[in-house]
Formats: sequence, C-alpha cells, structure tokens
Amino acid sequence: MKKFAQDFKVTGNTRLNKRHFILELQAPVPLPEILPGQFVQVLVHNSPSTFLRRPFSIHFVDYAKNTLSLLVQVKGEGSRHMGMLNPGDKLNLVYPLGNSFSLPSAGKLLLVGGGAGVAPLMFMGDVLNKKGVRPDFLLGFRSADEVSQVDEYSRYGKVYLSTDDGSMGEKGFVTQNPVICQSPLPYDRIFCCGPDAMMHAVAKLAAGKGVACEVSLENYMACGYGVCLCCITPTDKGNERVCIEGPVFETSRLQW
Amino acid sequence: MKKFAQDFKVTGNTRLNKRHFILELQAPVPLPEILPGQFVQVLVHNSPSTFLRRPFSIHFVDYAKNTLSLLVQVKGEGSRHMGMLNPGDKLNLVYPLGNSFSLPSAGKLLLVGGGAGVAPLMFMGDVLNKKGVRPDFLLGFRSADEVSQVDEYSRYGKVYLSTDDGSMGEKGFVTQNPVICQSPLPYDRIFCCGPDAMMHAVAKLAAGKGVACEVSLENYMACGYGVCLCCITPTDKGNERVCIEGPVFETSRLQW
Amino acid sequence: MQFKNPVTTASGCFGYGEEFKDFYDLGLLGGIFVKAVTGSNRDGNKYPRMAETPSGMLNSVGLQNKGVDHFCSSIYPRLKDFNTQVIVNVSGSTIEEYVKVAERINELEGIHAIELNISCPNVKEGGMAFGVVPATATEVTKAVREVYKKVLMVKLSPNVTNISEMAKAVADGGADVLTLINTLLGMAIDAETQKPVISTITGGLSGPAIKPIALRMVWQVFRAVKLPIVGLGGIMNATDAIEFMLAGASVVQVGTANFIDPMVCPKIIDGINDYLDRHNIAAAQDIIGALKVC
Amino acid sequence: MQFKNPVTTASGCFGYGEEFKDFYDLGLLGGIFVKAVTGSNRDGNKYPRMAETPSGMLNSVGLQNKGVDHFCSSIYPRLKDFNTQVIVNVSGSTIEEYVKVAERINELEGIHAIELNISCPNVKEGGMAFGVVPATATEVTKAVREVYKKVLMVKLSPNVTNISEMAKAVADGGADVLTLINTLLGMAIDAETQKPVISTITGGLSGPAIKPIALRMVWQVFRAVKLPIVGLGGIMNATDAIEFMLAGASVVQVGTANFIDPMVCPKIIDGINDYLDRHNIAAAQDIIGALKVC
Ligand SMILES: Cc1cc2nc3c(=O)[nH]c(=O)nc-3n(C[C@H](O)[C@H](O)[C@H](O)COP(=O)(O)OP(=O)(O)OC[C@H]3O[C@@H](n4cnc5c(N)ncnc54)[C@H](O)[C@@H]3O)c2cc1C
Ligand SMILES: Cc1cc2nc3c(=O)[nH]c(=O)nc-3n(C[C@H](O)[C@H](O)[C@H](O)COP(=O)(O)OP(=O)(O)OC[C@H]3O[C@@H](n4cnc5c(N)ncnc54)[C@H](O)[C@@H]3O)c2cc1C
Ligand SMILES: Cc1cc2nc3c(=O)[nH]c(=O)nc-3n(C[C@H](O)[C@H](O)[C@H](O)COP(=O)(O)O)c2cc1C
Ligand SMILES: Cc1cc2nc3c(=O)[nH]c(=O)nc-3n(C[C@H](O)[C@H](O)[C@H](O)COP(=O)(O)O)c2cc1C
Ligand code: FES
Ligand code: FES
Repeated sequence: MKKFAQDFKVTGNTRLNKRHFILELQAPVPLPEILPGQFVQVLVHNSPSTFLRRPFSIHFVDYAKNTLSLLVQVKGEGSRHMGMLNPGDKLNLVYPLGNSFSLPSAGKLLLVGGGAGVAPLMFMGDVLNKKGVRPDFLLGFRSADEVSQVDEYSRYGKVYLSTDDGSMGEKGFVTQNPVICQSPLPYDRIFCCGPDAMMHAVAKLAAGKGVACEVSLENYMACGYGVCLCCITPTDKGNERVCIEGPVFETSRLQW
Repeated sequence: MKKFAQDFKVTGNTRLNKRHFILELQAPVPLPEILPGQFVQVLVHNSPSTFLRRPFSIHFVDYAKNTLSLLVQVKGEGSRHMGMLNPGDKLNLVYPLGNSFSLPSAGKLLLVGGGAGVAPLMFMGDVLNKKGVRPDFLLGFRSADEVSQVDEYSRYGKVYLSTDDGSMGEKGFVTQNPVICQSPLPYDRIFCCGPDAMMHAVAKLAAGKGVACEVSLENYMACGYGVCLCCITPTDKGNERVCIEGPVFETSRLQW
Repeated sequence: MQFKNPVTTASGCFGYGEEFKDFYDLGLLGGIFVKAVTGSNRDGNKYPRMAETPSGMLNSVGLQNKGVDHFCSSIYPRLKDFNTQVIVNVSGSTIEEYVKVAERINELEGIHAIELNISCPNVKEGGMAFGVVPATATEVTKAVREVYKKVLMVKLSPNVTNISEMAKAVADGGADVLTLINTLLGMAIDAETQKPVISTITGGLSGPAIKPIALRMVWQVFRAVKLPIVGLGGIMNATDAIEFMLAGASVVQVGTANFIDPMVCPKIIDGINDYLDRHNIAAAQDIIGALKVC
Repeated sequence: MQFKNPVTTASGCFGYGEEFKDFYDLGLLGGIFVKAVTGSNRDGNKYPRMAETPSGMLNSVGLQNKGVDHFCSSIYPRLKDFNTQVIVNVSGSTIEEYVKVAERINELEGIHAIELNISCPNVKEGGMAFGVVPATATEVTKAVREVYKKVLMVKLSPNVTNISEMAKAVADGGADVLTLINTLLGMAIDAETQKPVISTITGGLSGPAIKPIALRMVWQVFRAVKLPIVGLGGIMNATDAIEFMLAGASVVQVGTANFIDPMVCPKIIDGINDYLDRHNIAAAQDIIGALKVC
C-alpha cells in the first residue's frame, strides 16, 4: 500500500473539552483509500522538545472535503503544540499507516472505546454503516464533562455510556456496563481501543464469553512504518510490529 | 548593573525590506535605564534548531511606551523565526547587556553604520540629542532597496548615505564617502557598527587621521553575560569578553 | 565497489528496504545497509525498546531477526534485484557466529559487501564487547576476513577512549572499509515512575545529538588510517552529509532521520547536488576530506 | 560537607559567580563550582571558541584564567562571603601544576573542597590526558590528595571506554567525591566555508544532547564505586535533575542551561521541591539512587 509524507492544511481545530480536541486536516492531493484503525505519524514542527513523530489514529475521513480528522488528547509537548494549531497552519503527516480493524459485512458488532481511544471508532462506524452494518458503541469517559460527540456516534449505531464517576451513563469501567455484562453476550465480535488496562479487561471478558475481540494497541513508536522494530508486541508468531502487523490485533493472538 | 530575564510582548513587527525588520517589544515591568550600544539576548522559542539565545543590539528605547526595539537582519533560523512573530506573541529577553558607547556631551561626532549594524545608532542619536549633541550619520547599505529609516535618523542629525552599487547616495563602501575622506577629518570621535570588514576599514581610516574611534563587535556568544568566556577579543589587557567589557571598544585597545 | 551516489541508509533504520518502496524508488539510493543478521533467530529485547531524547533517541532493539538461513532463503530473493547496492550488517555473539553469517552471505551473488557490526550496545554478550577492545576487534575481523572474499566493512563503536586505535585494529585485521559511528550508550529515566524508560535500562543513542561526536571521530580516523570511511551519526539533511564528507567520509549513511522524514534520503541526494553546483565542484568525491584546516 | 540543596552550578558556566548576582541572590544555590584555576595565567584558545549544535554546544575556551595567585589575592576575597558553598575547579598540564594549585587553594579558609578537572578536552597537554588512562588518573589524584586536606572531588571525562574503571582509579587515588561528566569531544564544520567552526577544530560538547550519556555514566558509577557522585550533563530543568539523582547523584550541577536561562537554577530548586511534595518524599536525599530497576 502506497504511503505518503505530505503537508496537510489545518481546516479546523475544535476543542471538545479541557483535554481533547479534534484537528481537521486537508490533504494536498486526493486522499488514497484509508481504512478504519489506520493511523498517521505527525511531525510536530516548532517544538524543540519533540524530535520524533507522534502517532494518532484516524478519527474520521471525509473524502468529499478531502480531509481527515484526528481526535487528540493533550498529554505532553507534542499534543499541546498540536492543540495550538490554527486553520491555515500546515502539519506534515506520514499516512496511511498500519492494518485496520476487520470489516464484517454482517453480524452484531460492539465497538468499545475509552478516552482518546474512541478516536478510530467514529470512522469505523461510518465504514461499517456503508457496508450495511449498524454496530453498537460502548464508550467510556472519566466523567460527564469529557463525554462528547454522542450525537455523532448515534448516527452510526446505538450508544451506551459509562463514566468513571457515574456523572453520566453507567458508573464505573466499561467492563461494568450492563451491555457488556450480559450472558451470553449477544455480539459476534468486539472492537476495542483505549487505555491498556481497559483493553486487557475487555479482552478477558470477551474471551470468557467466547466472543472474538480485536484491540488497537498504542505502543511507543519511532518510525511507524515497520523499519525500526521498536513498537513490537509478542504474538503467536513472535514479536510483531504494532505499526505494520498492527495496530489492530485479534486478542487471541496476543501474549500481553 | 541589574539584569533581567523577562517575557516581552511583541507590540510591532515592521518589515523594512526583504532582509530586515523591526520588532517592537514591550517590557512586563518598567524598563531600567538602558544605554546605547547595549544589547539583549533573545530566546527563540519554537525553533527546534536554535538552542542558544541570539544577541541583538538595542535599536531604540521608548520609555513612555515601555518598549525597546530590535532591528533584525534575517540570517538563519533564529532571525527567521523572529521575523514571523506577531503582535501579542511573547519573546523572552535577557537584558540590558554589555557596556555602551561613550556619551560625549560636546564635540563633533560621526556615527557610522552598515547593514544591520546601523541598529544601535538610532538609540545613540536619540541619547546624544538629549545631551545636546547632534551627531552626523554615515550609513552604508547594499543598494537603494535596503536604505530605510533615513527620515528617522535625520531627526537626530545630518545623514550621509553610501550604497555598494551607487543606487542611492555615494557609490561604494562607507570609507569611500567624501564625508569621511576629508583631511583633516572634522570629527572628534567616530562610532562605528557594521560588518567586520567595514569596522576594520573605518578604524584604520580614523587612526590614520588621528580621530578616536569606537566599534561595537559582534562576536559569537553563548551566554552574553560574561560567564562562558566564548566571546573574547584580544585587547591591550589580554582576552576580554565582548559581552561584558564590550561590545563597544575603543579601537586603539583592540588587537584584531 | 561502486555507489551511484554517496547517500546510503543505516542498518536498523531501513528494515530490509522493502517498506520504503511504499515511499520512493529505492534505485535512487547509493545503497542500503540492511538490518543486522545473526547466526540464528533472535527475538530481540523486551518492549519498551525506545525513548525520545533531546535531538535524538535511544533504542534497544537487540538484533531482532530471523537468522541467516531465513535471510538467505526468504529475504535475499526479494532484495537481490534492487537497483542499488545492498550491504548486509553482520552481527553475532561469538567469533564463530560472525564467521558463520559472513560465510553464508559470501555465497550471495547480489551482495558485494558486508558490514561487520562489532558495536551493538544492546545485546549482553558479543556486540559492543568486540568493538571496544583493539585485540578482540582485530581477531574477529581477521576471522571473518578469512571466509569473506568481497568488500569487508567494519562498523566501529564510539564508546571508546581512542577511536583511531580501534580503526587501526580492524585495519590490521583486514577490513577494507570503516563505518563509523554506531550508537553511544545512553539511558533514559521516567522521573514520575522512577523507572528506566527502556526495558534494558541502557540503550543506543542516535540522531542529531550525536553528530558532533560522530564528525570528530570520522575526522580523527580519516587522518589516522588510510581506508575509505562510511560516515554516519545524526545526519538529517544535505548540509550534515556534506560535513561528514568534508571530515573524510566517502559515503554517508542516514539512520534515525528516516523515522522523521521517510523522504529524507532523496532530499539529501538532491541537496548534495545543489551544493556541488553552487560551489562549482565537479563531483561529490572531490569534497572527501577536503576540510580546510590551516 | 553540607550543601543547603542539591543544585549547584558547573565550572566554566557560571564564571566566579559574581555575574549572576545581577540576576538573583547566590545564597539560593546549593553551591558554586567556579571556573578552572591553573598554576599561572592562561590566555585560553583563540576565537572562535564555540559552536551551536543540535540541543547542545561545543566550547573550546581552553582554561582561560589569571592563575592561582591572582585567584587567591583578587578573586577569593570577593567570593569568600557568598552564602553558599564555593568549590574551586583545579586544572593543570602537569601533576606539579595540579599539586601547586591544590596546595594554594588548601590555604583558603572559605573553600571546603576542590574539584580536580582531569577531563578538559580543550588544552593540548594535560587536561583530558589525565582523565582517560586509569593509572595516570590515580597518580594525579594521589599527588593532590597528599597536599589537599579537605574534600577532594575529581571530575571525570566521558571520553572513555569504561567510566567505572576510571571512577575506581580515582577512588584508589584518594578521591572523596566523583563529579561526572565533563564534555564529550566533538567537532563542528561550516559546510559553506568548508572550515571547522571553532579555532581548535574539536571542542567539548555540552547541553541536553549529552544527557542520556551522562545519566548512563552516573548510573554505572553509582553501582560500581561507593563514593558520593556529583552528576551533570545537559540538565535543563527539575525533571532532568531528579533523573540524575535517581540514577545516583547526591548533588547535581547545572552548566550550559545557565546560558539559556540565567534564572534556571532557582527554578530547578523550586521544581525539585514541588516534585518531592507531589510524591510525598521527605527530603531530596531520599531519591538518590532510588531508580526502580526490577
Ligand atoms: C497507533 C497509535 C494510535 C494513537 N492514536 C491516538 C489518538 O487517536 N488520540 C490520542 O490522543 N492519542 C493517540 N495515541 C497516543 C499518542 O501517540 C500519544 O499520546 C502522543 O504521542 C503523546 O505525545 P506528546 O508529545 O503529547 O506527549 P509526550 O511528552 O511524548 O508524552 C507524554 C506522556 O504520554 C505518554 N506517551 C507518549 N507516547 C505514547 C504512545 N505512543 N502511546 C502511549 N502513551 C504515550 C508518555 O509516556 C508520557 O507519559 C496513539 C498512539 C499510537 C501508537
Ligand atoms: C552584541 C551583538 C549585537 C548584535 N546586534 C545585531 C542587530 O542589532 N541586528 C542584527 O540583525 N544582528 C545583530 N547581531 C548578529 C545576530 O546576533 C546574528 O545575526 C544572529 O544571532 C543570527 O542568528 P540566526 O539564528 O538567524 O542565524 P544562525 O543560523 O545562527 O547563523 C546564520 C549565519 O549568521 C552567522 N552568525 C550567527 N551568529 C552570529 C553572530 N553573533 N555574529 C555574527 N554572525 C553570526 C552565522 O555564522 C551564520 O553564517 C548582533 C550580534 C552581537 C554579538
Ligand atoms: C532503531 C535502531 C536500530 C538499529 N539497529 C542497528 C543494527 O541492527 N545494526 C547496526 O550496525 N546498527 C544499528 N543501529 C545503529 C545505526 O545504524 C546508526 O549507526 C546509528 O543510529 C547512528 O546513526 P543515526 O544517528 O543516523 O541514526 C540502529 C539504530 C537505531 C536507531
Ligand atoms: C563554556 C564552557 C566552559 C567550561 N569550562 C569548564 C572548566 O573550566 N572546568 C571544568 O571542569 N568544566 C568546564 N566545562 C564543562 C562543564 O562544567 C560541564 O561539565 C559540561 O558542560 C556538561 O554539563 P552541561 O551539559 O550542564 O553544560 C565547561 C563547559 C562549558 C560549556
Ligand atoms: S515503529 Fe518502527 S517498526 Fe513500528
Ligand atoms: S558570551 Fe559568554 S562570556 Fe561573553
């Protein structure tokens, strides 16, 4: 699959809440086909303390506007700088990177996301809808003030909410949400992206109930395109590269 | 003399021509007394390739507006970034640094500047005027399109111009300008700031005609406040620090 | 051995080249130094394997590769028709392992040179141990020289008191070309968790941070030993590459920079040509060791 | 010997302290390591003496100072009442010179320690030569130990294959404290003029670029030798300082960072206190060598 390193133009920077914002980025040439679960490597110019690129999942693709969006959580220097970008600014991306979620054209699917890990699920919902599948979403947030975009997700499927403090939706971790606690679990496949602990918990729960599960890992990356071997995770085939063989893995294959 | 490291606010960025611009910077607290010939050390944030501060002469001080100005020539990354600053942006300065030109309260004085080296002469003219002295200016530029601020200098004294290509004023180096070629030279003291070659030529000419001469050196600096010993120049007292004992030196003392 | 231009890619920073086909035509490159190959399969070190540092990074990959048999049977066939020089980075833990790998690579018609990696700081036994003691460096070079009939490059470790002495040691062992430098041994700590950032605690420092050290070593070795030098360490652009050539490198390698900009090598090739034009210099080789020191 | 806090300033990056009085009260500092003092006047190296590098700088000052007599008669009287520890960095080209300087400084009541600089890369004879060979390092330390009765610190060069071995060598010579690291030998070239940037061609690399190497060396020496360590190399902020302490440094020095921000030392002192509060740690010394390696 051909990959590109190009200057995108910032066409929008929308703050969702204190720690999260969405960057809309317009490509300089028509976008190639992009798959849900793929990511980009962002070059954070103008930041003396960010030497390497920063990986971010593709949150949404709008081929008509020729844009892709990133949902970014402010963590350190790199994400902080990205948050200060204004429409018209340039941002260099290497893309599209990684494999993708599997894309069933039938079946009952549950998309589970937590925090900034919800990022790839919007695009996933869109693509599934286009294939004629309406998934359910189970989204976890810290608290009500971080819950956002529920309306947008609702367009693609039914949304279940959890918050750590119970200020909106169910209280507690996503794995405590009734929708995922049902037995038998009425889903054919779970797709999960979020903090490591959450992905482990969901994977375990799914395995216990005999439901297939895919997770999108967020290992530290140097290159993002398979040449440095820094991002590996142990699988049934030995150490595999999260940036090439992943970021999406069938949890049954992982030894984490 | 007390020194400060403070965030200034950009209140103006005026382009003079392709390679030069003037930054007006407002201090966060009332400015201390500043002397002509002194300089600041600028921290160029947001530039991954500028690690050290960049020294710039103080071009003008407006105590009423609580601002100081820098006249900057674009050379590399640091000056390029400074040129992109907008009103409201912050710029961290260490100031006021270095000694100053001598400030005679009488006599016929000639202020000679070339290129960005004219920078400190505007402030010098202002301070001399306040002491009741109207100096003459001899300013050298590459060509007519780099000649600027002649009206401003004219407020403080008579202005003689040279351009390398003769497109305005006299053709050739400042040392070929009739005003400085007179014999005997009707000045009590010459103050010079500009490219190394120009300062050498002016110093030699002045020495030949028995006129005292001060130059402002632009050596490479790491600290700017006397502690690294990187900026030295050999003088009659051994290696002296250009950032503390200078940047202004009586040419008779220099062994350059 | 001919390189069509002096810009090549550093081992461990370009995989086996294939991933970069997605970005540009590999035929543009002077050469490709592929990832380390060892006697048998190695899983490499545990995750996390990298840390970002000021103008650089630490890595501790630990020579992950599937071994020389797999290289010859499965990887070589995909590389052999690349329209550029492919050089194999040969690693090991014992002299026997180096020799075994070199012997096997010697059989591969399309490979005209190996780069003996006696400088990897990220494996417990072997690796760097061979590259910091002159006598052992001579010994391993000699042993490989006996079985390897084509161009033998040896990649030196910068983690030494006297780089010229090491260069002489491998020259004595029969090296044809010297590559310098490999990574400097460094460490990163996460102050919040109070733990090392990478699993092996220490790792190899690369990137622009090390460029001044690499340049100095290239210059020292250029004056001490009369062998061609492949220079690297922190090259990010054409100016950096030219500096290494002025210091004495005949060819340069670009490593970490490939992670920041996958298009960096073609850009460096263009930039060197611009520089030569601008300075009226006929060919890149005219600037090798041309530093004006007076 | 007591420091009121672990933040001190590195030799050659803080003059004799006086210039910083224009910025803040020197009494805030844990200590000040003043510029190198040699046996007699030295003009130092020719201009240019510095080059900017990625996240760092090269310097080649070459121990410019007016000699120990001038230090004792003219500088010491101005330093002796600073409300902080003042440590003199003692340099030389011969063992005799080191001994002579140490003897003179020993007489100064207000100075409780010297730092023996056997690691300056910027002078032809002496300096680093003493710091890269274990036997000579032991010898010079021993000689100074005989005449110097207070706290003897020895500052090590990072330009060695085995830093622990050097640390042991000076410990054997009688050092009380180890300072590490001095600068790494580097080089900068101006591609346009094709000349070296600094007059001595090579110079000493400092700043954040070298932090990973410095941290690694502190950690290695902490485990190898049971002497207190003064750690430095690229410390720019409180987090960096804490990393050095976790790796094993009892005290840190801040060098190049003083050029970027003259207020950096007070900020680091505050930052360390914030960190200790936030992590519920009673005192800075509780994090010395507390790196969690499991
Ligand atoms: C394939 C992939 C997809 C990702 N998608 C998204 C996304 O859609 N939205 C989003 O907000 N974040 C995403 N991340 C995480 C994102 O890359 C990091 O948050 C970002 O790199 C931090 O950069 P920084 O400069 O802001 O912080 P830094 O200063 O680099 O680090 C701040 C903190 O974040 C941690 N951190 C740094 N890099 C990573 C990383 N790669 N993974 C996890 N933690 C890290 C550090 O340990 C540190 O504690 C993704 C990561 C990967 C590998
Ligand atoms: C006391 C003093 C006062 C100065 N006043 C002014 C002023 O009023 N206006 C102005 O435009 N410039 C002035 N300079 C020069 C200015 O500091 C440099 O042009 C600037 O630091 C270049 O930074 P850069 O990042 O743009 O370029 P860099 O990328 O650092 O360098 C670009 C080119 O400029 C040269 N250069 C870098 N630093 C210096 C320096 N300190 N002196 C001379 N050449 C240098 C380099 O060799 C290189 O060729 C002054 C310098 C000193 C020491
Ligand atoms: C992730 C990574 C992996 C590396 N793997 C190898 C290797 O397998 N063999 C080798 O000789 N050098 C290896 N190196 C060292 C590089 O080839 C190179 O010597 C070093 O990174 C300095 O160059 P640079 O600053 O341009 O990256 C590796 C470097 C990195 C960053
Ligand atoms: C300009 C300059 C001058 C220095 N002079 C000395 C010196 O006289 N004696 C000494 O032991 N170290 C000297 N050093 C080395 C520093 O003390 C310190 O070891 C080194 O810079 C690494 O620390 P840093 O990265 O915090 O600067 C000097 C460093 C610089 C940058
Ligand atoms: S990040 Fe380099 S191989 Fe995955
Ligand atoms: S620039 Fe540091 S002493 Fe002058």
